[in-house]
Amino acid sequence: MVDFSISEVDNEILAQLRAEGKAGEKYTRYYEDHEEEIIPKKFDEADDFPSIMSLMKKRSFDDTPGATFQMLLIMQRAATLGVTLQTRTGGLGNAALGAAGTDEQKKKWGGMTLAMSITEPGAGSDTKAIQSTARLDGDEWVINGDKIFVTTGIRCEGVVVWATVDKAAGRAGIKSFVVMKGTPGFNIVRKEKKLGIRTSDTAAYSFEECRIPRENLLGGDESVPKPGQGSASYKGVLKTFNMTRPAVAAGGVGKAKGALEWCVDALKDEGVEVDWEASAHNRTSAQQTLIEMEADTDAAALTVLRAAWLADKGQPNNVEASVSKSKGGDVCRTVPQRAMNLLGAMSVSHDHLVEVYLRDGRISDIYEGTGQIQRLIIARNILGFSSAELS
Amino acid sequence: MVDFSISEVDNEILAQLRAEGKAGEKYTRYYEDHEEEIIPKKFDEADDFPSIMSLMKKRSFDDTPGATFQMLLIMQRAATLGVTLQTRTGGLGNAALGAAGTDEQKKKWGGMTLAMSITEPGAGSDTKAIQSTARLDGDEWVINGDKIFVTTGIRCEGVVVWATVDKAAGRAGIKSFVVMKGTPGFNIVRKEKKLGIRTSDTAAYSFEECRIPRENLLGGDESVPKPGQGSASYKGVLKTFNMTRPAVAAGGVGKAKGALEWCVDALKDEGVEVDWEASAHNRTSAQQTLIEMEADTDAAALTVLRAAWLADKGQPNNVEASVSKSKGGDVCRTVPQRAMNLLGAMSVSHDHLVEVYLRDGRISDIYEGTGQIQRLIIARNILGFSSAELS
Amino acid sequence: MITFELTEEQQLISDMLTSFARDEMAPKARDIDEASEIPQDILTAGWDLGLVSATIPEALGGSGGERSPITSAIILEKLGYGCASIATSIMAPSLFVQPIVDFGTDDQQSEYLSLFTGDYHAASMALQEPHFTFDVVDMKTTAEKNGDSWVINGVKRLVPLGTTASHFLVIARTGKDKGLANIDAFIVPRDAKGLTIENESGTQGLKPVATSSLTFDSVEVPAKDRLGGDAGIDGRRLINTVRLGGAALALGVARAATDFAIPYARDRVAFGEPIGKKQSIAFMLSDMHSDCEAMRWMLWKAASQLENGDDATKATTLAKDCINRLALRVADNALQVFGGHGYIRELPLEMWLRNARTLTLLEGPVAV
Amino acid sequence: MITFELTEEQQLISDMLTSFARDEMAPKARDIDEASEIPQDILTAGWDLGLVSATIPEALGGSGGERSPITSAIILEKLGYGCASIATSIMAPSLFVQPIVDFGTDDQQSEYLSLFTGDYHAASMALQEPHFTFDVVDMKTTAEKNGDSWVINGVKRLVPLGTTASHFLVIARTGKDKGLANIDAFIVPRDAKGLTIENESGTQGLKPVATSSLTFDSVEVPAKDRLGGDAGIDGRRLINTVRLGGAALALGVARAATDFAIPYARDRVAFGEPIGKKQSIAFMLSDMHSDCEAMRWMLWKAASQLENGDDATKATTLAKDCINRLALRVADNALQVFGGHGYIRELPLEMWLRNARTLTLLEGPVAV
Repeated sequence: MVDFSISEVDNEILAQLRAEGKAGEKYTRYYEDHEEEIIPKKFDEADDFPSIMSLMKKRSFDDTPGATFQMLLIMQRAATLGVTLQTRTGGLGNAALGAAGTDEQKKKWGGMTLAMSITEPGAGSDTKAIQSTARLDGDEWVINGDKIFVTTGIRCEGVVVWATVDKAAGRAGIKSFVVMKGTPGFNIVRKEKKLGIRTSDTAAYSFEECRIPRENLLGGDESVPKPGQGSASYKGVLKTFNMTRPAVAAGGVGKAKGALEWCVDALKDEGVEVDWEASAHNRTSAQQTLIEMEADTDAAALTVLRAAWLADKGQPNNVEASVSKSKGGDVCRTVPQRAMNLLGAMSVSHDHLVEVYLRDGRISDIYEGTGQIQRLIIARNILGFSSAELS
Repeated sequence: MVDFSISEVDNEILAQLRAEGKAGEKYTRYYEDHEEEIIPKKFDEADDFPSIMSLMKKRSFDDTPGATFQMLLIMQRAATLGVTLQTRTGGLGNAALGAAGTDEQKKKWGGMTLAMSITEPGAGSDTKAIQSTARLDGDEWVINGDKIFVTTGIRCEGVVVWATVDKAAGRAGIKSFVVMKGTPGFNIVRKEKKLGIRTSDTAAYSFEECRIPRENLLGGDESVPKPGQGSASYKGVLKTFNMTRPAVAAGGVGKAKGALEWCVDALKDEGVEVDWEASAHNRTSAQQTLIEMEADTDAAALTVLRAAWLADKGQPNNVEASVSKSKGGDVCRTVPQRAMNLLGAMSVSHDHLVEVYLRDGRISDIYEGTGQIQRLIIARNILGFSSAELS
Repeated sequence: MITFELTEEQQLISDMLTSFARDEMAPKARDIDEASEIPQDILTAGWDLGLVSATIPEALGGSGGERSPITSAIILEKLGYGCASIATSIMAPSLFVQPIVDFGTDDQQSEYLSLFTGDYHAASMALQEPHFTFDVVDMKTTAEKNGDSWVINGVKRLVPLGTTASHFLVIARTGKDKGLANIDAFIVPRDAKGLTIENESGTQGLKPVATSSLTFDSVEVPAKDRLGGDAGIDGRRLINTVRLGGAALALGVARAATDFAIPYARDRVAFGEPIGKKQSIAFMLSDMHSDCEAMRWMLWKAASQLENGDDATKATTLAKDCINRLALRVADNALQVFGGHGYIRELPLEMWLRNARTLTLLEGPVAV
Repeated sequence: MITFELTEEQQLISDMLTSFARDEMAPKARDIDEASEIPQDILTAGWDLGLVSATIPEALGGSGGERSPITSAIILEKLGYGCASIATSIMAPSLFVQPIVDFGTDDQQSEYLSLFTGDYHAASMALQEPHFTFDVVDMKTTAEKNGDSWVINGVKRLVPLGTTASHFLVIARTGKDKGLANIDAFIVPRDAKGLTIENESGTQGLKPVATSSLTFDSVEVPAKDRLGGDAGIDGRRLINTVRLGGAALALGVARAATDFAIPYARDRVAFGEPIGKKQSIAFMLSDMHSDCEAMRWMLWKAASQLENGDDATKATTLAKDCINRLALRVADNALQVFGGHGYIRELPLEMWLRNARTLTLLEGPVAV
């Protein structure tokens, strides 16, 4: 039976996550101003909080299913602006390893932090335009090419790199390779300076005749399709997007939620509060705006939960993942903007953290595919057009 | 020196136009409900108003220039919902005759009401897809094809029809022909029933081997380009759009203005009024909405005036015409919608005319090129792309 | 726990009504709107689905089904998808029936509910008032206690099925305080003394559903006909069911418009290719689809709170705000996809725009 | 009569500043923002254009130009186009100078205006207050008459150039009534007794423009330094000039972002063709262009009412509402055109978003 209530234990977990995030806010402005620094793996305050894992064990079979609950966790964490008190191992590359790696590969690199490196200066959302190459030379792959926007690209221990083994094959020729930091020919070009998400280290790489063992091809040699076999592997990689898009959307929704909550609290202190029963004509403009902000944020959150819930049920969620990402991309922009509208000029001051929501949130309509890319995906699906027919 | 004030005499003219429009509102609901009827050429109330022409003579050289002032007149008239008390001769085809006709043609047909017939079932905004043909057979043109959305297509005395004389020539092959009502082979298929603008008669035509004199080619034989001469004539026709787009935009802006005024008056009666000095946090949601509606409407109106003013100055206004049409298309939809939001459920009742603004206004984002077409034109111009490059 | 899972029964009803909406309602919708009249056969066919009597106790001749706002939301979305005017004609009696199921005393249930377990029977709710700034928390219609009766004064407008309803549930204020908690409802027969019923002039949307104005000039209602008896009602719950009812219909209209626009955009050729291959059209359709999804979950979230017995006032306000904005936008953009053809009363686009516009302004005209 | 015609002089200024913005300001804007510091040479070059001293009477060393809000609007749009932070540093003194030109007594003019006719000289206005719901019609800072002086109490925040300004025009309430008509302005030197000036922590946009908080603890101001003397000022007019000043800068930022995005969309290839050939991007750019046009005419309309000596409060409110919404949207969409590249602090997109966001919330930081 359709339900949107949250169990006591889940509420407890979410409350702790919020408390942890709030505790980290004392460091936020510092790292805003010191982007060149990498935050410590652990802050002292981390000891005040039991591990989320231990709390998760209390969850029962009757609770909100796993992927769906994960979305709530991401939203809740993103709704605060605190730095991470204790960094856990793992990056986006670890997800790819988990999804596409052989058992041996998982054992070998599973404990490390792996970044994911796809984007190139000439290929953003257009992954089939990837120019980086990998050629097999004896028992080694030789990687060449430039990569940008590598999340956790500075502090990771290795990276999963997309490169083509056969340009003529298009998407089918694109493979993933694991490259360890320190491998000769693997250069970190720079750490990017960004509008927001400044505790997330973003790197630009260049690979120059970078040689890695043949076994570092993710999925092993099996993943290279025989002629005429199609691009099963590439689709496998794309398939992981079905959870990453909702996850990134959840991050954007979380920023919207956080900005809204910040705004609600600050206005309450100055006597402005929504009366949920008041007649529309008796509401102030600010009260009405708060209602619209909450409705938009809630709606986006529900599309995220829907996409994840379908995954929990083992049902296809490709369209729903893009719906959630497009809605999340909308609210991560509009809601922090509107929060600042309601808070006026003081909201731009560094005395307050609310302005960070706008800057941090803005990324959610860009990475993992812009809102434009999501709308293309949705439209292709509902119209029955291929990516060649509608581009 | 930049100025937006209106002289006394212009205000007088506008006030009369408004009064005339308001006087016609007593008939509005009747014709909403009796779309099959054509309104009389003259209502009794018409005698209460001197002709606008006589008032226009009082205008001086220092007044707002002609085309610009025309836009104000259109907006003011459209802001009321009254039926036209006295129908003046002339339709869209008369504008084409004025722009492209020979002196002889102007003399012959200038006093008649001519409709303009461009659109076909398979060609809306895409005029180069026109399928209607005209072939020269001795001293006669023979027209064949189906036409829809012919404004004043029922009560007009003749029509300017677009047809191609040479399909291979594309746009260059498209010519305009004057066809008189009653010509054998010229059939009125039906009078359309529409969402709004119900006193405007919209017809569907079919031409079956319809023979007209050779002299009925608009612009005369000269208008048919010699091979390799380009499509000067087609461009000439398109050029007339530079005033029709702002004019149609002005109609849409007028509907937005009218809906806003209706709403402001009705709410004032119930004690709701904008205090222009109140702090943003002290405004009700309705007051803030009224401000946004007026800002949007004013902004759209100014883009219309800008486009017309450039024409008055003899300067190119192709982009500005589309800017005004896209802005006018926005407000003709959103402002009546928002007016009804503020007025609540009673606004849907036929007791009131305000709901007509939404229905009448809606057409302004469709005809003379949808908002989408306007954005294409603007984008092509600012990006420097041809219509083939950006379509 | 968070789940979007329908019960087996809900899935069955959903499938059945999907077919009914597509095969029986939608093909007639355009003509019905133009004629401003609903043929008896479709009304009978819809009524015979037993939706109104589903939650009436078996003892009173109903089906004794569980009262589920989620199920109602699903039903109303589907019916709105088929034709909002037919849906309103079939389901407006729910404005009378569901509150009696929810709040009625045993006597009220046995006296009134059995009216709806046989052939089509019209009843309605009188809620809207004549002023533009009307809001249900701030009504002008009052009911004052006078001995063993209540005396109602005021004017109600836009009462759906007002021309045929045998009874009205009249919403009035019994105290001085504003707010949903202070709302009361009274069962009033159409021949009550002091009640004047007049046909109205028509409405922009839901055109075939005739509405009436009801003027209450000291209409006396016996105490037994105050809904819920001495206990009265949960005003918030009543209004939330009404608000979500209209929202569910509006969602159905938006989804119908979207589903109609998609194949058109796929097939209609302009400038040498299907218009759906233009990003401007494709993105519009994409947003329409996303909006429909978002609206449905917001509706379900509020309905599930009603279902769980919680105060759903906030969730209902949010769902209504969301649906009021998005359903109108979706219907308006669907028309735009069709350009001039959407403006002509041959295709249903302009009807959907009027219906969406109307449903997003009304409280009601049905209840979940 | 309605005309969009610039005077010959306005056209000359416009052309000159177009070059200055493009050649001198824009190339330095990104580095200046990153360094949070404005090099003296660009400040000197900008100051030497003589914009602040243009309307100061010749007798006081100024250029004696006519006071024209339209001309100011043109100047500020162009400067905002080049770099809003440099523009603010050059023009924030106008917050002090223009009100004295508009409302100052002869004594006030001769005492203070000549400060601005030589080398760069900073002065500013203290308007904003610490609370979020601050609005100028509802200020907390008060000035009370005490014998031959006024005594000011209150806190002002986000005062531009507060670190270097020699004087502040302090906006305060002298009566109990709300509303723009009841606003007064006082000329206060930075070393006034009871005035505490503190550096602030920074702002999201206009980063290189240092702001200060000013705490007034019974600061005594001689009666002669109440702007306009006994007559006081036209508070509406003062605030309208300040509001339109910020709006003009924001428009400049939006236009700069638009003009930067257009060639990028024309040249940047993705999925095999320039992204500008995608309707989604092309339509975004089209709307950005249209919005810039609309904003400019709304700005000019309000400014022309000031020019004509009319009460421009309504037109200013409308222009501000329009520009607050559209300038932010334009800057935000310009960033979107660049995707991830727009998010990196190498291109100016993210800077324009922050500047647009900040300018559309401030009153000021310049005056037309």
